[in-house]
Amino acid sequence: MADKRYLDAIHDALHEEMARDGRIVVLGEDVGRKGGVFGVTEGLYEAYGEARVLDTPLAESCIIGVALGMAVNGLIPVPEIQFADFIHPAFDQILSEVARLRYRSNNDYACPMAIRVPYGGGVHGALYHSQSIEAFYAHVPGLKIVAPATPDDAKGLLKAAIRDPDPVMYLEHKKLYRSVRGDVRDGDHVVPIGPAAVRRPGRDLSIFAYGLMLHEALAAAETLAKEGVEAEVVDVRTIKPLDVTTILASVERTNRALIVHEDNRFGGFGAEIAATIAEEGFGFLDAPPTRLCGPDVPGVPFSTPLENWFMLDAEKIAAAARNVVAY
Amino acid sequence: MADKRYLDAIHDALHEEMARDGRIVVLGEDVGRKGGVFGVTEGLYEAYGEARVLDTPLAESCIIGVALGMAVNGLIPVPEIQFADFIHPAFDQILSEVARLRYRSNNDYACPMAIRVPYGGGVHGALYHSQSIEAFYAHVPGLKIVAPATPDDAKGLLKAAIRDPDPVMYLEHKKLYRSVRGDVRDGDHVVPIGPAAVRRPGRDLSIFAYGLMLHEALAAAETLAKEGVEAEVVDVRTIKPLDVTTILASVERTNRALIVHEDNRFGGFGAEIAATIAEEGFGFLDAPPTRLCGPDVPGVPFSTPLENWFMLDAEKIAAAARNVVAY
Amino acid sequence: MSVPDIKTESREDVTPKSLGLSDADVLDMYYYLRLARAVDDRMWALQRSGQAAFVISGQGHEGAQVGTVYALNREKDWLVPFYRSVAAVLTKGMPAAEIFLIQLGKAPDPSSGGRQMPGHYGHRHYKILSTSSPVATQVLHAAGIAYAAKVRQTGEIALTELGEGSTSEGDFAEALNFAAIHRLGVIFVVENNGYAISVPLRKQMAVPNVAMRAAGFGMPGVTVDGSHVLHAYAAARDAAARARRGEGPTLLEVMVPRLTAHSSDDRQEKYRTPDDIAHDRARDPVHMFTEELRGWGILTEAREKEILSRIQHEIDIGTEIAEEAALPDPATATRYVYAEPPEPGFRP
Amino acid sequence: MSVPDIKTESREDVTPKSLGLSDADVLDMYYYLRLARAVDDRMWALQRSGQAAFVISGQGHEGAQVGTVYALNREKDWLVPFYRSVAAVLTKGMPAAEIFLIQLGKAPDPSSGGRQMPGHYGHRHYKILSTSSPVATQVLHAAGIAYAAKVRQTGEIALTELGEGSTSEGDFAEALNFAAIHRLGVIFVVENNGYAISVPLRKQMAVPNVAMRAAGFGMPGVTVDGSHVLHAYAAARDAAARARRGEGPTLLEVMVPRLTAHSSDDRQEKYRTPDDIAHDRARDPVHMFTEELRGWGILTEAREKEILSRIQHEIDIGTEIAEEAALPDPATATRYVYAEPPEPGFRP
Ligand SMILES: Cc1ncc(C[n+]2csc(CCOP(=O)(O)OP(=O)(O)O)c2C)c(N)n1
Ligand SMILES: Cc1ncc(C[n+]2csc(CCOP(=O)(O)OP(=O)(O)O)c2C)c(N)n1
Ligand SMILES: [Mg+2]
Ligand SMILES: [Mg+2]
Repeated sequence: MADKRYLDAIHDALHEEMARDGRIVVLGEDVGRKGGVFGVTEGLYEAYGEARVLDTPLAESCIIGVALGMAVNGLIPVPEIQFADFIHPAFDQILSEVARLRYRSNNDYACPMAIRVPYGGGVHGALYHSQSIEAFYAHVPGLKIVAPATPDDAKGLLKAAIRDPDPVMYLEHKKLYRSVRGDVRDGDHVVPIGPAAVRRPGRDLSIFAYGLMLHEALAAAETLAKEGVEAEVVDVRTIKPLDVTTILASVERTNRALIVHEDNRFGGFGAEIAATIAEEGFGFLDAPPTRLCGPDVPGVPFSTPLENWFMLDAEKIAAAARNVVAY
Repeated sequence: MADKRYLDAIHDALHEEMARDGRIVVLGEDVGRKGGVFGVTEGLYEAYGEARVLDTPLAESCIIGVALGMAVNGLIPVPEIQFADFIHPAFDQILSEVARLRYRSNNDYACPMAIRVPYGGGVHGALYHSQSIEAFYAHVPGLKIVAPATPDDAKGLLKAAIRDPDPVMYLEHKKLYRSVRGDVRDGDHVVPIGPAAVRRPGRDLSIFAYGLMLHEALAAAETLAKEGVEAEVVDVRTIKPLDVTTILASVERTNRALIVHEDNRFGGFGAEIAATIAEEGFGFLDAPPTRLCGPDVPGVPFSTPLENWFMLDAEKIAAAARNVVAY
Repeated sequence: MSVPDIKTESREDVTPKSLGLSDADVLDMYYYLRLARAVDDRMWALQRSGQAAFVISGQGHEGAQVGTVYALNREKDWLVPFYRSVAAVLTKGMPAAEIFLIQLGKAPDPSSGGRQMPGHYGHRHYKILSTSSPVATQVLHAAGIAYAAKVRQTGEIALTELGEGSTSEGDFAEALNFAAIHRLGVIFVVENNGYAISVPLRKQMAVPNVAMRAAGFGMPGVTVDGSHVLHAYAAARDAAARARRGEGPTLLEVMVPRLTAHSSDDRQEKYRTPDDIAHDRARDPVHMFTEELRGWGILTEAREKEILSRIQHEIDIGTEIAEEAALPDPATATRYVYAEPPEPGFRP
Repeated sequence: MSVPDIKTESREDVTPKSLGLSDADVLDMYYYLRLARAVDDRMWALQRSGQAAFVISGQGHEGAQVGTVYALNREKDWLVPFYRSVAAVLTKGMPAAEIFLIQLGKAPDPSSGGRQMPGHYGHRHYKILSTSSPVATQVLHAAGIAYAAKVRQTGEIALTELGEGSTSEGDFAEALNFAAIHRLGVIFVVENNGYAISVPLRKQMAVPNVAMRAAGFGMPGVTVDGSHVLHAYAAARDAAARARRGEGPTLLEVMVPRLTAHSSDDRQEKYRTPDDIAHDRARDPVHMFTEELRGWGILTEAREKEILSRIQHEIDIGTEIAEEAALPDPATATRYVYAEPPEPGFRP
């Protein structure tokens, strides 16, 4: 057990995996000598050389497209997209090529790849350095998506993503890099892709969250506890495949569901969770499955009062939870 | 009133709008002398010349990117993306640029544009000529999205899209081009973006659909009627903004909801409709809001038995409706 | 404006001897050329008879494809094809019967098990990458394959094919740039038939040749007449040698005729003049290579008959195999979205 | 490999006289150059003092931006900038005070009302297009603006700026191709400072100059030393004249130093040698233009003092205006997602 920052846990997973398996190649913008714009790939260039730690040209479609070719020819690429906001030029390569290669070739080809994507707001990044993108990719069969909230998961899920036989999108929240510390199990621990985790048991309602929002939800649960409301907080962790079993079991216990995400609401991933609970957990529900999400504006605005208006926090979550419980 | 094919209604709207307003420019791959790969732009090149009916290079990001510049400098571009499956290289230009220009400039700039996108399966188009894309764009604030099912709506909504002060994605279903005919009002009629339409009143459940599925849902309703089940069929028509008022009013009448779309289920647009009904129509519901969608595989497979397996039809919809009513 | 180094051999100086090719070699190339045309003709016949829903044809491109692919080490190197690559995949080793299985979307279709439309070739055993429909995406895949070959020191090179219209996509420029930076062993073969469906070259680009793009990315650009099998072969052989020496990629443009409509869904009379179409007919690589081989005394009537009857046999057997093969079972349609076995209990 | 036509005027033969510029003109350029540097220095000061969250600087690029934008008809033509375009937007007419309002994200910020990060310039009144963060997307917008100008026969041309690293994006190639096909009035100004954040030129491309790309798309490519204001001006003036004659676009590469870290979030010592940084310092356009103007006897001490005190005044007033301006009201955050009034009753 070691106490580590979220950022260091990701870094350690990369370092350990590259040491373990010579087929692993990290590629992206500024991942080399600079060690990435957030410092996540710090030291890898010096340790593994420029052939395996590759500063690419500034072209996201290129990063993912060449990664597919590398995967087909015996390497295990770990592309980094510098900011989630800049993954869009690679949408076609991810959706049409990476996610479909196994299916369209009827299992003749596979595309193992872990795509690291720093995302999320609350960092004064404004419209183009704050985006959440899970909703776009959750709809793409052939992909897996994880979104760790704790250092232990950050390390264990990245190892699982790198070892997975299929493409996995690994969403790392920028605000958690240095703001969150926690125990990380020693040794080669892997957190399986799929299972959600009940972070706090409760009886009065279930709050479903991931990434930065998981921490805000836990803080909200503290506040609510003082008021005698026991919220169960479930860390979704894996967006795709979704652990419907754990989600429904929680709602069966609490009979109330609040789904929280930072991303804007309309057509967001919360709709899938809410719709699933409504359809498959209908009999459990004493209140409407409720979504609390970012506002439907084109991105997180820059100026502090605007950004604070956009971002959800423990207080807003607690307020929404009270309404769900009061229904 | 004239009886027209869906395809001709789209063509007529383009022709009439271009005649009405010299600022309108049609651009895309093969829209010129060939008249488009489906014949929708037939005759426009001859009528309005190559400056206003522009065969672009084979580059979707280019098509949308230059369209933004045209819109900023006094033209009204109507880009055509040859197949929805090929819009992905333009994802960044649509999401980051077209949809955000007004918001990010605090209303200093606007981006009026109607993006025509032929989509949908059932045409032996396989993985890359059958895709539905509404789920990806419904999540993008700043865009509007329409998906007409009838010739009258096809014409009226395209006129509304071209005249709208903001970017509108116009989804035209390939299978409807020649398979569906119907009355089209004479003269310059415009169908407003927003309102859904109750196509068939009923009391036992509400079926929500759009595009090709609207017709399958209406056929299913016929079958169900013979069994004494009266299904209300709502044509969503506008994906974004969504007419929540009409949707909830229908569920209030029938107390049961079946949401149908051709696109794959997980993270699909049906989740937004189902989640909204569950959250805001909870009190009306006698049964779980249920989704019937395409299977979660990476695209519609080619071979006839596989394509038939993928595509929903009246029979599958009727079967799902029976379950909802039986709940 | 600067002039790129376009290397176009004049017909005379290219002969089997000048290229060190035996009669057996060139007759083997001729066999693939005629085989590709025969397979293609049968594809259209299957479509006309209603057995095939769709055809996208390689007619006119065969000479360039046979010539360039023949210059590879066909066991060791990679082919990253596109939808017109009928001749290329045949030359790379795919049997005619498999093309018909693909054409009819039957269960044993080795490229997709009937999941993809005709024309989407792929086969790991022959080191042919799986083809998708979005154009130009594969050009980046070829660069990635070559990067892996370099890191793993396998000595493999990659040849990828696309049409000239597809070079307008950003992925094409990104791939050229990446391959040039790392001096990768890639041959970018642009099959320039003058049209992107209906859009003529002058509406696609402001330069007469795609090969002119090469210099700006730091690689040689070569344009050859793709109707001359041996010109295509010679240029590809030079590019392959350069790649194996670790000197990097080559952009090889082959000028080819498009002898059919874009696909069975297109009517080219709508946008092409009769003269234009006739002019293309005169550039038919099958006709030209036949003439050349006869002129060199390599192709006797007897040999030609022998080759054609052999091809006829393969085509008939292949069609029969494909026609008799089963259609895919819908019960298999959910397989291989992910590696199997899939984890139970999760969605989707 | 072919050699592109790189036109680099040697210093001697370019003088105000040779360009037909009056002393007033060049002193006006000098004013913008010094103004840009002073504004930029103040941006950093505001960041150090904690008032600004972030700075992205144009230091080193100012000479090239002043020179190229000065060659436009600044009322009539369009500027499609990027995040380093401080000098460009000032030269196009944006007052210093507005830059500080943008820098501090205040409500009156004319580019975004405090919605975007500092460095995202835009202003319809000055015909400066709104800037986003994804690099190279704007290059297509400039082509579209020029297309509209051609169809509407407005006589406007568009000048767009981007860094050399951003030319690796597919959008750059697509824009060059489109503009060349339609012979559009666009000047593509690539500000080559040798780095994409930390990635040096040799890892971005296999050619020494981005201008080498031009020929392959069918337009002239010109590379000039961007530290020489008048060299940049001369090249842009030629490109603008060519554009107005309807002869089409020009790719103009200006070689510039990057005198600061990439942004306030970067530490360039990590990936740049002291020599490299020192070498850039010696290319400071402010220093070089000052020397030139003194050498030509145009810039007297008195004039310089007068210009600097005028600038000092604008900077101080501008900062004061920005500091005193209100922050945006969250109640306005939902406005202008769409044209107003929004339709009621629909979601979202
Ligand atoms: C990204 C994308 N956009 C559009 C299409 C539709 N399409 C298929 S082939 C084609 C023309 C390709 O022309 P070219 O590259 O010259 O190849 P050719 O067919 O002439 O051999 C188009 C537009 C596509 N397949 N992919
Ligand atoms: C599509 C996209 N990818 C990544 C980034 C992050 N980023 C911002 S600036 C930059 C480097 C740009 O280098 P260059 O084009 O040379 O311009 P310079 O900053 O050197 O002036 C990068 C990678 C971005 N803004 N957009
Ligand atoms: Mg072509
Ligand atoms: Mg740079």
